[in-house]
Amino acid sequence: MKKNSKSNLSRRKLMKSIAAVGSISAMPGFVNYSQASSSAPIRIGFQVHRTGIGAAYGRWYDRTTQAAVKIINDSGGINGRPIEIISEDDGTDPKRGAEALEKFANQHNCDVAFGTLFSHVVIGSAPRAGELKLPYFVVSEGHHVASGMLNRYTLQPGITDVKSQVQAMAPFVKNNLGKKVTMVYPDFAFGHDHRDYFSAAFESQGGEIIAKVPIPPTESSFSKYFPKIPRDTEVLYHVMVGPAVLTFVKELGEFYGSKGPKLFGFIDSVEAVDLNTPGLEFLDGSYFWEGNPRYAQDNQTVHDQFYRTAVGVDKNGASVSDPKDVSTYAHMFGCWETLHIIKKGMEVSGYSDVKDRSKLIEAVESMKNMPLSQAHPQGAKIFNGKTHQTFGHQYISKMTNGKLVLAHTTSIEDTFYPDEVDYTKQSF
Amino acid sequence: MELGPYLLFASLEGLVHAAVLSLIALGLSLVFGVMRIVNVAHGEFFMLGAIITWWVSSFVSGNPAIGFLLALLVVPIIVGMTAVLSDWLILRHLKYDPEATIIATIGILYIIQQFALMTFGPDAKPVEQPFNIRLDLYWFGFSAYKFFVIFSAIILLLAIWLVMSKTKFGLILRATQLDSETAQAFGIPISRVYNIVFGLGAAIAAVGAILIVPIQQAHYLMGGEPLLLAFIVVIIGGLGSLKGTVAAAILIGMSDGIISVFFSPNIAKILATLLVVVVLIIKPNGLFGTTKT
Amino acid sequence: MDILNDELLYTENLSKNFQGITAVDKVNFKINKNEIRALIGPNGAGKTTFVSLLCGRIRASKGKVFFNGSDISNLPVYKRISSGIGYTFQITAIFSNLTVYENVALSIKNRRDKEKRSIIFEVLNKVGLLDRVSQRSGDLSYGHQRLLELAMGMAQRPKLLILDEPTQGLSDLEIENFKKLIKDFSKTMTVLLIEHNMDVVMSIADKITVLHFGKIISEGDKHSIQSDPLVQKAYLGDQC
Amino acid sequence: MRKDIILHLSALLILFLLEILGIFSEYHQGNFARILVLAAYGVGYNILFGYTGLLSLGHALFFSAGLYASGLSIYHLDYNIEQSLFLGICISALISLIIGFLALRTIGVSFMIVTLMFSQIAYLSILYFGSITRGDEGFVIQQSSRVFLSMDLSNPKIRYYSALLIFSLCMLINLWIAKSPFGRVLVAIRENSDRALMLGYNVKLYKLFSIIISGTISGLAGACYGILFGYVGASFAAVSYSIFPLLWVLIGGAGTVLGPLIGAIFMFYLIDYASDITDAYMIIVGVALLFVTLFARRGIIGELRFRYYKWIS
Repeated sequence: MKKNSKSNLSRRKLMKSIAAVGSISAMPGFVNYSQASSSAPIRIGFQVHRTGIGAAYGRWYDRTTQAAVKIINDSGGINGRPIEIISEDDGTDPKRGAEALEKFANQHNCDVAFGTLFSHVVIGSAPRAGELKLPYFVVSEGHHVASGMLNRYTLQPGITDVKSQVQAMAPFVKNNLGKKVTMVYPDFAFGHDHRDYFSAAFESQGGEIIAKVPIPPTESSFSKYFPKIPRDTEVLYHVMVGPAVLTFVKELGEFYGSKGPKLFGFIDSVEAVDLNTPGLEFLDGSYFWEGNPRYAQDNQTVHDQFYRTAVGVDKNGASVSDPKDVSTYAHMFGCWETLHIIKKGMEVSGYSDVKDRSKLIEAVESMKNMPLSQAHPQGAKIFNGKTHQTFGHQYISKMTNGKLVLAHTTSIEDTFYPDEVDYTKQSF
Repeated sequence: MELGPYLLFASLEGLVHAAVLSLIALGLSLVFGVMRIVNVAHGEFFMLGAIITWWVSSFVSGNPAIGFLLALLVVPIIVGMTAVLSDWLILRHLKYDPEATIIATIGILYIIQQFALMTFGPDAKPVEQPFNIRLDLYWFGFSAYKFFVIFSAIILLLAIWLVMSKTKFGLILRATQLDSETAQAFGIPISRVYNIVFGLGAAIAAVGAILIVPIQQAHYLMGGEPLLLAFIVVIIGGLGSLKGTVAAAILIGMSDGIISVFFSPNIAKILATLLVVVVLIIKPNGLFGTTKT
Repeated sequence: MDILNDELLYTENLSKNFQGITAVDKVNFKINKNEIRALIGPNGAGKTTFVSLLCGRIRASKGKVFFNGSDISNLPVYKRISSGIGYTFQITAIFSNLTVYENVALSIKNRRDKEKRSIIFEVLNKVGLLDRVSQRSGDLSYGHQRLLELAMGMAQRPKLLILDEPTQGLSDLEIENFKKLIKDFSKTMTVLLIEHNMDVVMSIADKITVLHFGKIISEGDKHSIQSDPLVQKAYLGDQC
Repeated sequence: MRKDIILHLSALLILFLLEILGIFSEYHQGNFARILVLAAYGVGYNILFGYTGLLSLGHALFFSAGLYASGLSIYHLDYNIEQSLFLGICISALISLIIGFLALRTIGVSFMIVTLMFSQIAYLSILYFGSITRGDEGFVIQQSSRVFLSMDLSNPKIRYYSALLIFSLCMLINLWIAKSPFGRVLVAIRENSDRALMLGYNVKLYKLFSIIISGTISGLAGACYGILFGYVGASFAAVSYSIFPLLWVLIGGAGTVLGPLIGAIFMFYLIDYASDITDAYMIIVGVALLFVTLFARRGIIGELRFRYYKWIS
């Protein structure tokens, strides 16, 4: 992809010269100039975790993005113009992230920027986006957008945030699994969001968090934390991220075998991990939050089917070319949906070039209902233009015979919380 | 969990940790002891050992034990040769000047790490355990493989001790460590010895990596943490002292587990780091002392 | 203290132990103003350790050092130096990336620029390095580097200048020149000289102290030292 | 002497002209604003490493001390820019005093490890006190807070001039030190600390001053980085941010006034271009480190000074 961005550059030069030729030969009978100009590609800067701890996510974000772009371009692009993706590695590092946005805006003349998952990269990059007046569509699931921390140029229309996800889980956990919960989470901002929002929601449901076990982000071995889980724990709520997740679940299995408390985990703990890895058998019967069900369900929608095929994911959630290469299915749909939202926003606002960026943002802000469709294969969503955050269905699956089977779908309303910001009041 | 079983569990986990740590630290300590240089790239040799183990075992289908044994045979040699090469190409030319060597090994660190990223990609690579048996110890379960790790490390440490104390090669190393100039005067080929020691240090770390990958996974960024811990061990244990290093590794490995019984793990890490600072400040010329005169 | 007394420096039971080995053993040493004193002794006798104790590079295990009438045993090095002790190293120790001028300038503290310049030129003139004043000192020949060190010691204007094996590695001609310089120095300062070259010792020292296994075994003028059987034994024992 | 001052002032003038004549494209303008602040950090590092000869592997601690002190005071206490900058400078000076006092009890390799460990402790503490520091995620300093004397610091032009101002200030301090008797003593300590001691200098005190100056300049750079670029995060306290200034200084020339700037520009664009070719762009850092240690120990400016222009500071 990297090399593409180079050749893209030269292609852009080529385009310019074609346009120049066009203007000279703008006479009756020839393809007219305005048409040639308007078919110049829409340039979308794609900030991607190719290296650093987010790399597994980055790879699949990339594949999903390429697939979505192909679908959109094959069906006529945006306002008749093709999308061109300019990718830049952010190294899962905030400073690099901000520099990538700078490149998009000033070096590659991108129309908008998009991508990236890890919150610190988003938070490090967003101020730059605001300053560069570059619309920045993130697919991060962090609560940073709706919390009001960022700015009018940063939006998260394609994926529900962690606050919504977590609070929507609370009723299910309490009603189906147990009232005494111990939480195991990474000891940094992402884990703290889980800790704070889940315990608030769960306690308001009448449940009790009996222990909280934070695990340092640099940890590569986890067993020593498990004895901190009290014996009377009914439900173990676990969420872990980073390259060591497989070690985490394996050691959890070694420790408890089949005797432990009921498990409720965020799929992050096993994202991109093959669930048939030896040592993970103990997960059978446990529950997972999934942003989007990894395994094709019996009642799979045609849209999921279409999306799955387009990205190249088989019915088990792995790459069609390599069954060991498991996707980050629970998150990556956000890229697909966000690109479709950009397309729609540009079409509604009649976007033609960078001076229309604020019109594009206003167009997206005025969106509300996003029904289940090919553009939204994960499910229907309601977008809140004031907080720049989308809200959608959440899925809870049960591990059954080595596969995740959908057990419960939350309503969109379960994910609502009061607005914490109104970005539309900020000026451009 | 009740305190008794909890402490038992923490001790067992601590022993696994200590076993691998003592191998990594021993490699570092050997290099420092004999060559008087700090090898910042040591953690990357460990990482390389882990990733190549994954690579080697991915060639072997069927019983994972075969891949594991193959790795034990091949990986230390590959990693050792890489280290020998970097000594021969780089460090030798710096005349082992302490500061230049540190800067150069930081360079080697990035090169090996990024080479692993380019070649093997950014994902964590799982290696299957040679045998997958869970022992149920009533209060908690424990993997039989982890006992195997402890056991193998002990055997290996004994072997290294025998080599160091009973063979001529060991004698040469000890002589060089004591006084390299005199050793040279007695006809010991110092540059060859340095070359071999640098390779050997890396190879020992690689063995530690082979033992640990079936428990953790191979990842191109995995070298940083063990490097810091190995530093801590080497500083606390005293230089070039096999016994000291092993004792410190057990202390650090166990305490990391046991401190985290009582304190937040993050605090445990902060405390361990602080301990090293205190040791170094109280004995400024002691363990790592290089006085310029 | 007796003010009329012309002792510049003396020690009381000065001792130093290194991990059980006694390098300097209860030494009572005395040096008078404007004297040239040589400190000799076989290799490993503790000469460098002893002078290091005097200027504070090494902390004494026991005993006291008095300088110019006051107890300096607990002063840090830089204060001892400021109170008037100069020291030149056994191995060449100059700032080789700085010029000759800068090297000497660093030895002069708390003086005005003009005064400083004149001192620098004066001492460089004396040692014969005036024509190399702006040369990088690392580029000087070995002999010239030793002279530069001497110039640095001189520019400090110490009351006591300790020279640790200053003639090591010099040619005969350079040594002759050096002897003249030391004689010249002693008009304005006291010199304590550690020296192996007996010719140098015998021709310029007013008094000689012999150290062996950390103890003073003999002290006196050159004739009494040459005829002292203990000294002969110490040296012969060392060389055979 | 005069040639030397003219050279350094004209370097600053060029940086000024590049902007005022509009020679920069927007992209390079943004990059240079970043580089100038980072180069100021490099200047701070150079005082300790290049002039005094103390190799610290923990300068990220000082950089992040300034970054967090000023950032947190804006974020939690609504300080304005002046106040937060002042606080950033004070805190980093205080921290350098404490760290200097403790770390200077060691020398050589121990000093490197102790500084490394101190900065590791700082890094872990930032993560540990996540409720205040927002942990690894960090926080944003809002555009509305980044106003100094009614100038919007996020405006590219103003940001560039601010960065240039900060860098000029640090560079001129460095030049002044290089020319002063104080600087001579630092160099003497670097060349041969034993000899400097035996000339009667209180070597430890000079070293301590050097750490304080170095740490405070690094902290100033950190505070400015947060204020100018609007983000404060734990990654700035990680080991790699201790290695970068070492690298810039080595490449540009340790103990030269312009070295950190040249080194920072060189490395920034080298990484920038390399990242178009490979994801493993950090390999460039490794190769560069090896190159300078093996073949160019003096760095670019250092080599020029050694070979041709002996008058360069």
